[in-house]
Amino acid sequence: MDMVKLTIDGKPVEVEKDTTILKAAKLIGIDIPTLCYFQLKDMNIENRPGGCRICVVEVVGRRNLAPACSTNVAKDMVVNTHSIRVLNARRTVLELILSDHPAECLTCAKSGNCELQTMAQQLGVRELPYQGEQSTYRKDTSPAIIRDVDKCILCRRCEMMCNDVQTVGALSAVNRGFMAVVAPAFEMNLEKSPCTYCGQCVSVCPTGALTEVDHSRNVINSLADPSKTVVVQTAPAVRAALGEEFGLDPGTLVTGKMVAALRRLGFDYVFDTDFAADLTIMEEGSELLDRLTRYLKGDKQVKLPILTSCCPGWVNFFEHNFPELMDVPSTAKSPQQMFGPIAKEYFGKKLGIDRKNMIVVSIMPCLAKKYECQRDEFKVNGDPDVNYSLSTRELAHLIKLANIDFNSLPDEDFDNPLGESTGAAVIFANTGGVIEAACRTAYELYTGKKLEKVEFNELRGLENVRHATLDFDGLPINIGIAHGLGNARKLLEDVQAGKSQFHAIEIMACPGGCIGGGGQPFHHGDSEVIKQRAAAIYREDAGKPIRKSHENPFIIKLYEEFLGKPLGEKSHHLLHTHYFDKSKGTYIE
Amino acid sequence: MAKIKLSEKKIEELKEVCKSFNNDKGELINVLHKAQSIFGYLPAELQEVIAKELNVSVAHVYGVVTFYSFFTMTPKGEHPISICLGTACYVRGAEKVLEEFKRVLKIQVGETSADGKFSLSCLRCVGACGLAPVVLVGEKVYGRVSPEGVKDIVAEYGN
Amino acid sequence: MEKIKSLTDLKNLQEKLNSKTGLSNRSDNAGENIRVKVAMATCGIASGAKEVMEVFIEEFTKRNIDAVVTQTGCMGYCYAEPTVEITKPGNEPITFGYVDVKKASRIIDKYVLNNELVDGIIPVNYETIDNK
Amino acid sequence: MAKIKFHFLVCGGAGCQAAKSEAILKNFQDVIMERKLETEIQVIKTGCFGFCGDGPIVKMMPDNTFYTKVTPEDCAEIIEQHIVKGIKVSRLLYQDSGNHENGSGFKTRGLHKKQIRIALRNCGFINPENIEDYIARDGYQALGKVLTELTPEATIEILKKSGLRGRGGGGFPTGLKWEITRNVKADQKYVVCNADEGDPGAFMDRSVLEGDPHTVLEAMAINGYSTGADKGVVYIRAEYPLAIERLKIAMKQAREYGLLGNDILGTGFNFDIEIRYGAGAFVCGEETALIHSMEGLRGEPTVKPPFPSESGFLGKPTNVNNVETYANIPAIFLKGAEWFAGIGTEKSKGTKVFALAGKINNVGLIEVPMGITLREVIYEIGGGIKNDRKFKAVQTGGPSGGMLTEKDLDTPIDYDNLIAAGSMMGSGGMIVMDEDDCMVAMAKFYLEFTVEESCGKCSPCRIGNKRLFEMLEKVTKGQAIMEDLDKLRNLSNVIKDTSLCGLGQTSPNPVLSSMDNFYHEYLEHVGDKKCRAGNCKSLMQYIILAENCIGCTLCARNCPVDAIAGERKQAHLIDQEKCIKCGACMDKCKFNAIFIK
Repeated sequence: MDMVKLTIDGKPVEVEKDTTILKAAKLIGIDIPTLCYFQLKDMNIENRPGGCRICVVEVVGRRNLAPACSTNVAKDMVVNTHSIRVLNARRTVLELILSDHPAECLTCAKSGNCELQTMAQQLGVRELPYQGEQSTYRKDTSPAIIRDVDKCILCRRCEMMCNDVQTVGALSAVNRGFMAVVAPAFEMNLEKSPCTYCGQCVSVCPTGALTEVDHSRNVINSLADPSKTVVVQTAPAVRAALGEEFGLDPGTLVTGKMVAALRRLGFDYVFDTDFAADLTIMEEGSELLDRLTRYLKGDKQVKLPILTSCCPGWVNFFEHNFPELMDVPSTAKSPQQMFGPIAKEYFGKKLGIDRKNMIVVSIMPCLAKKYECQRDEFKVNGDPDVNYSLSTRELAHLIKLANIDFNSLPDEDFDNPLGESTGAAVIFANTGGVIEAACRTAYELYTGKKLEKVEFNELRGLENVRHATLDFDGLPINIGIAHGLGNARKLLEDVQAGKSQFHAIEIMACPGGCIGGGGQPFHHGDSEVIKQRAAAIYREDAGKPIRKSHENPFIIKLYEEFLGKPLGEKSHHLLHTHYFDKSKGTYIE
Repeated sequence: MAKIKLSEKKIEELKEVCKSFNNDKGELINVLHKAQSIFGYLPAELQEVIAKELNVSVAHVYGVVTFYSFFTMTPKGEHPISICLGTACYVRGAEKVLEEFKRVLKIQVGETSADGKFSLSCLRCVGACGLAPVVLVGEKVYGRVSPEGVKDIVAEYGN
Repeated sequence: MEKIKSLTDLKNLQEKLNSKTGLSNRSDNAGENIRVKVAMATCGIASGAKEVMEVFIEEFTKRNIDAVVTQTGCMGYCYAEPTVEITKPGNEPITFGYVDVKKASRIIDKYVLNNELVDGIIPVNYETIDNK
Repeated sequence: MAKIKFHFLVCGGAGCQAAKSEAILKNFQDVIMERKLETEIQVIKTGCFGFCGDGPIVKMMPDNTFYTKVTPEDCAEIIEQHIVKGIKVSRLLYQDSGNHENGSGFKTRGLHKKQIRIALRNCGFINPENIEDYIARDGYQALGKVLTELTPEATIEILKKSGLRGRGGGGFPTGLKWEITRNVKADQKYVVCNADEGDPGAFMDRSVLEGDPHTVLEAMAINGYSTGADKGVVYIRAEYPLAIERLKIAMKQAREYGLLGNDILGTGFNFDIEIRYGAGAFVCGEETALIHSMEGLRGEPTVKPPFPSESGFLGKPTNVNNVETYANIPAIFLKGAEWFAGIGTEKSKGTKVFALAGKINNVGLIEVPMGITLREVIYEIGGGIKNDRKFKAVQTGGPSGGMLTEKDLDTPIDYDNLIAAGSMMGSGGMIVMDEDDCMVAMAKFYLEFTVEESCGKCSPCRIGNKRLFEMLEKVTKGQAIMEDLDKLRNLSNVIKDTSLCGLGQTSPNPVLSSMDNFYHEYLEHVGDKKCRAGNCKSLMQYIILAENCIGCTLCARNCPVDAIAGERKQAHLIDQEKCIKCGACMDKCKFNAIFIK
């Protein structure tokens, strides 16, 4: 390895030759401020347009200032990161950015989480000497995401996420110069675009230009309405991240406190999406087994691989991009949407509550869920199975609004019957988790043998595309896993070309799976946060007394009392869905 | 955005254009040039077809179209008038000529007259600095244009 | 056209082009003919060089004058476009500026036929690489 | 009809006219009439000889005698001596001072010339649509020589020795650039010709492509051979239809003649060229932006390194040179590196083509040796300032450059001197300004251009230039305060210091340069609310001088906004609120009753 010696702020440092000044400085405790630069190290995601120019530093002998994020070190380089020249330039550049940014901090959804705000504080901007015209654009509200691009600072992170990482292509830099901005084609609404609502653009936006649609007010109103029974379900990934909003370390599990908080917020029943995840395994796992068995018997009609369908961003993605593969994914609804009808048609009916009087709220790490619960096929006479989907961030906001001191809450348990879940359901939050959970059940159902070691370590990890071959008692089962839609596209293209060797493929739209979802607390590019959440999820699984979905006693009871058998008629009606070709969609009417 | 509804024939023609560039997305700008020369402008529909043929996102195509000043999404007038605002023309009074065109045609830069006859745009240097200030009507170049001469130029095209 | 297959071929072709028979087909040296070159770069054309060139061709045909009329690039005298360079056998080339359609006829009358100069001659104001 | 025996060619260039050439013409005519020589002598008014320092000039034909500094009083003597007696008037004879000895190899006809044409050597000589014209003038001989006699390394060595620097603006040594590309190992390399001439007021590249397209093709092939590329791309402005047309014809002919394609001249060297079109983005003059544009993307620049020579078009090593740079190259190989290096100054070799425009008599394309002074360019070649106004400044380098003033008139023009003077060579636009041009308005003009052409990728350029423009607008409207001038300077410096690419790094130059040279004009705009050039409309008023106004009503009738009121035969008055300062009234007034305050 070629090493290079240089000096930064008078301190000598020796680094590998292709290191940037930014990274070299970090090694010796010098944090050069950045704005457009963004990195999720463990997912190979990097945004380095060199555009904001906040990270400029002085390199002795160089004519102009150098952007630390995209300038490599060189032998005997002498770098100064805080000379008068640098400080003046850096502050002036920030003043310029602020001069084209609405001064709406007090009412901005991103206030407190805004990287631009933090930067202004950090650099001590106290007035704006350069003022003038501000670029303004139309506001755009979609079912999940709000674009207020007046606040866009053109860091291009969202564009990178949408195109390079997710290959969705909903956003692009458009126009030029002062009017340049990131937008969908023809600057139309996001709703007209192939946007999947994965929310990754929101999760990386440094400002309030991209935010989620906020449903917390609707939820507050429902809770205040005595005629409504309000039921809440919490997705597995939420419990591993919610604590971050209250200053707890990433990876702190707050399941019990979360339940307690929800109860104090006034929800009538605090249930768990994990229950529905177990249910998903029953249906999806059975479908896998069914297709597999038929395939092994030589049925040429059967479609393999089977693709998971719990992720609404992913569903949107293949509806837009791979309409010809619509019969390949499992028809099983996502856990959120399985929960809805079970709550309203089973639990509600048992209690004698009319579905109109039951409000189902979901707490999700996800923004696509906001869209998913509004899909027409998930409504009965206009009444949605799931009324509102809140993000982890919105829940934290609700808790704060209700004056609840989260950290001092006692741990409480979910309500029954829809609160009971297994370890298999918990790991739905991580990439590889759904397929692992499915395999735990499928193995036992297929082989009739007890699975001694429930952890399939070969399915875990953060590599973009993973594959493993599992031994189902002599039958090799090929599993493919992708997280991030760009990675999914690669697997899909193989399926399309008939080259796929897999029996089953799990796909999650977000990096890391739901733990890295668009509705989670902002990780600000720290992939360690995502790793800690993943670890917490596996800890939660390990601590569960039951770790296979088919062993969940309430699931067994649900089938006995209500559903009959997996893939049965009732299941088909309530728990399965179909897909729509959205590739023909056009921006213009 | 209203749909103009391209005829099947036009769409086929457009697809042929894309094909002639091997549907290579690297040729996007060449394709757009060709498309604009055929259709006169680049309406949204057309960009959607091109995006599909070249297998790129529509947003990408739009991003490229809006980056380059040569590309336009609005139909130009029957006689597009361009005033050169290059430096040589500027110092020889091109601004006054532009003002006069705006006054005579009662349109702003980037607009098309109500009867669709004239549209007004500015450009930077056609390289005929010796004739500054220079005005183009369609492909025809008018040199040494004075504000007084503006009316005559417009009159040539029957207005 | 047969492809040029070697440097020798290229040199032979050049020699041929510069020989007497070659010259008659060339625009930069007309040999025995009167030769007219019209500067037809963008600014020339914009100033009416095309029309001027047509006049020369028409008039020469009409009056049965043996002459070669060709286009060439920018001569650099943008202020005096259209510009036309005329070479009569045995004479230095002369460049006329501000040549409009009327003046083109006058140049034929006066200079081409009678060796009289007309106003608007542009003196060559540059040096170029020696052509051998 | 008697044949004319003598022609007197009297310089009628605007520069000489100022120096009494009209009177000379008249005197000649008078003497000729007097002596009844009108059938033998014809007096002709000519264009500029490009030697105005010695003007007015009279050339006697057919004997090619040059008389310099001729006065009207000399006319009789010239006719008496030269024509009647056949003796030349020795005191007026042109003397070559020998100060500008350009070495051998130049055609000199009569007067010593200020211009030397290397890049433009064939422009205006050959038919650009006929490859044989080019071949007859040594076309493709340089390529032949390189392919048969020189290794790629030796080729680059010659180019390095010639001292040729990039003519696109930056002035990077061309040979060195080639060498860097050559030294990168790759399975595929490209050479690119940057013909996206976007500097408003520059048209040398267009002229070369329209007048001599083969020279560019030949040079690109030489470039391909020495860097190891077999593909070339010309990136050309779509706004240049004629240049594109001629380039296409040239490419077709070169292929037919086997001078592009496989096994060129039987040497086994393969090279072909394709065209990609620009679409109206000045920033695409920047190499990385140009390459993105060639790839079908938005023409946004990226941070260098990596340089295109390492990773360029389609990720492959790419050598980008501009048209004028290429146009010099065949000549260098034909005449040798030493010959080329013998022209110009110590660090800037050869010639530079300038598009001379603005308030100058001889607007045109000129090619001058490096080291020539601005004074020579303006007053000799350019024939001086139009309408005999007072010279104020020359803008070089376009939106990236700066103003050169009176004090720079005798500075030899080369890359380094221009930078030292606060401007730059740029691509070769040279705009002459006179006392009627407001320097603040000029800076604003360039900033308006930059704002329009900024790609928007980096914040200092995207927002900073907009703010600069807005502040300049305040100055020209008389709304600025003194503090704004300090802000202008700080902001300019920060934009230069922090912008991503060359566009932003140079865009404040017109502001800084005009502030350095014409700070008093800024002060006047801000402090006195005055524009001395009478250029800034907001700062001027049209006033009717009551004692001169006879009340003819002509002005009132011509006012487009009815801002002039007054009874017939009474002094009129302009309503300053309504007045749009179009100047129509002043143009119409026959009694000098309207003036600008």
